[in-house]
Amino acid sequence: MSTSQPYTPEEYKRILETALLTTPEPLSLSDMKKLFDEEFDDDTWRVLLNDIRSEWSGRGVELVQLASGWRFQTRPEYQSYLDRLKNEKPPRYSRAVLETLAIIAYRQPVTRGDIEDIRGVAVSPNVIKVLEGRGWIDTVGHRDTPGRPALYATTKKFLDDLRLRSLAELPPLTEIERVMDLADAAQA
Amino acid sequence: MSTSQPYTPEEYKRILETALLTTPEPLSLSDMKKLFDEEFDDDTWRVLLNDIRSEWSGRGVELVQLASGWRFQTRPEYQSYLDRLKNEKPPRYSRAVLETLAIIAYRQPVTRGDIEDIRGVAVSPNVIKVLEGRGWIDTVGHRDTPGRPALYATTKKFLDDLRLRSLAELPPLTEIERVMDLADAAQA
Amino acid sequence: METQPEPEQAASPELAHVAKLYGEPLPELPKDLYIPPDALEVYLESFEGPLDLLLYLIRKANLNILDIAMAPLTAQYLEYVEAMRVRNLELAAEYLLMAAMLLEIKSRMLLPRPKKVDEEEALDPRAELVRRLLEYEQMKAAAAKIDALPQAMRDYQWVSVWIADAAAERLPDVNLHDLQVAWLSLMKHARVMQHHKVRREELSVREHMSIVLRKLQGGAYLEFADLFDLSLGVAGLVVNFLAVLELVRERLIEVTQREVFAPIYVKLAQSGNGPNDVDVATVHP
Repeated sequence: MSTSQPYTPEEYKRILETALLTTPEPLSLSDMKKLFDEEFDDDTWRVLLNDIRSEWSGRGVELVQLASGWRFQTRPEYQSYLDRLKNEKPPRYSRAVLETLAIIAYRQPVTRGDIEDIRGVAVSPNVIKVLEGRGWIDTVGHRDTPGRPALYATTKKFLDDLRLRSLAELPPLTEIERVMDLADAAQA
Repeated sequence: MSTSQPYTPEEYKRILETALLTTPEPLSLSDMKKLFDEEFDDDTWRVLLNDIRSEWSGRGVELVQLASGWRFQTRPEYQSYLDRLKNEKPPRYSRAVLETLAIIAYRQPVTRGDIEDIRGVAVSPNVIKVLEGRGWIDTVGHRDTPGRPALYATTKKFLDDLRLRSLAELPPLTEIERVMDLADAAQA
Repeated sequence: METQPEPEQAASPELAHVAKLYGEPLPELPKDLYIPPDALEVYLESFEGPLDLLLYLIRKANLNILDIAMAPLTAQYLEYVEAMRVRNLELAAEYLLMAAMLLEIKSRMLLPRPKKVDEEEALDPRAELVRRLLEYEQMKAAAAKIDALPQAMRDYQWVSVWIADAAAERLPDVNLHDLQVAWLSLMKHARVMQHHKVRREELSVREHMSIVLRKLQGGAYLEFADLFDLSLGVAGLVVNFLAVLELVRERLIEVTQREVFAPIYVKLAQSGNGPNDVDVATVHP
């Protein structure tokens, strides 16, 4: 095959399909034209490409036409399987984010000032943004003090994502404190 | 499909095929096992993979088993077409690089000194860099002699890139000549 | 694995280096080992080193590698080295070393050899050179074979299909344990927190505070009774009421009543965000 020219539409399609499978970026028509010495009119190209597309129907990968050309890409239904192969470590929130979330969950509604009082350090706007962006906290009002600071509370999405029916299902703080007292006692 | 589990062998094969088509690195069996909640024995995996392999026979792409797993790759017969899409020619390695690679492959682990002994010339640091840059060799230790020279060995990527499953699949070394009795030769 | 045709050993070294003279390939490599001085440098550059050259000379002279006649070979080799030394001293170093080795072998060959007493003394002086030449030739052939194997990117490509949904970002998971640990570390950090003893009941009061505030979002006026969810039962209603009281105490909501027994309205304590046209008296409990 490397020495002789392809003759049948099947051979052209095999070469075209192979080229498309090796390039994750879209292949433009002018790129694809480089593959063969023969010149086809655009209709022929369309027929070749549409043939390949229908040959791939029902598989996990489909041939799609984009602005910049044609490319094989996965069907969205297969994404959940492909995700399982990613072995990157699950991302973790920073301590600042988790502590802020804990304070909002247990002490809501709270202002940023309240959070800073408890944590003893300034709360970066980013931390609030991360939690708001996740849909886990939102502003439920403003405290009637100078600057009218926003009052944050946890949302229904927070409960859903943590599989809680209500905040009452959060681990009781008394239990946490008992654990801490035990830990302190052990150290003493 | 994202919510329900696959049921038929066809569905398993489509998912497996999709995963293999999207990962340019070889997929190991343990990677592939992450795709499904169900557990199959190794024979079932072999059947699935061999089925996919035979489904692809006669196309420009084939499923091959390599040192570190399974991967789809193009058949060499199609390379002359694929080359037309490339702007630059793939590198051809110099004799110095190839001989160094051969010595590391067949005599590993070796130090630079070992390589120089066999080739009779100094090994340029560039030669080592080219091979390391390609990911074909790496340092596996240091010989306990003055200077603690690095010991080089070939990598899994070297095997993968040359479509070998193990070093045992390297071409056998040529028997250069029958070993003759030197005493006889001296009289000639 | 396809089998490669076995390379013909005697021929391959010549094919490997076709020397060029002024850009033109030499029609034939010199038969008598004589290389025109002008071509020597170019010629030598096509060798990988003294072993490679020596191998070529031996193969060219069609000698068995184990049957090297040392005298002519050494003479020939020294000629090259001398020419090289004049032109390129750096290149010559390794070749000179080899010349020294050849001369040493030659001189030892000239001396009478002791009878075989034991294995070590009986060693032919050429043995070490022969061993090296054989090993080098073997590796040279191996290099050619490796080069003949199909090689990724040169002879075949990997398949790599675009993952359509690669943009979906994976978000961190948080579980109750994380929250517990976070709270624990907070408490450890500042035991000043002691006065914040929060009990379960109090937490549910705070939960209801959020619920009430949420109901009042957007500046809505609600009737006091609408703040209560009758399905909560008596205990729930008490918590609900405590929440409203706490909100008032923290000045988070405004409770207004036009006159006694008129409906009580509640809105967020947020100036400018509600209907202010009504002249109301604010009551604080």
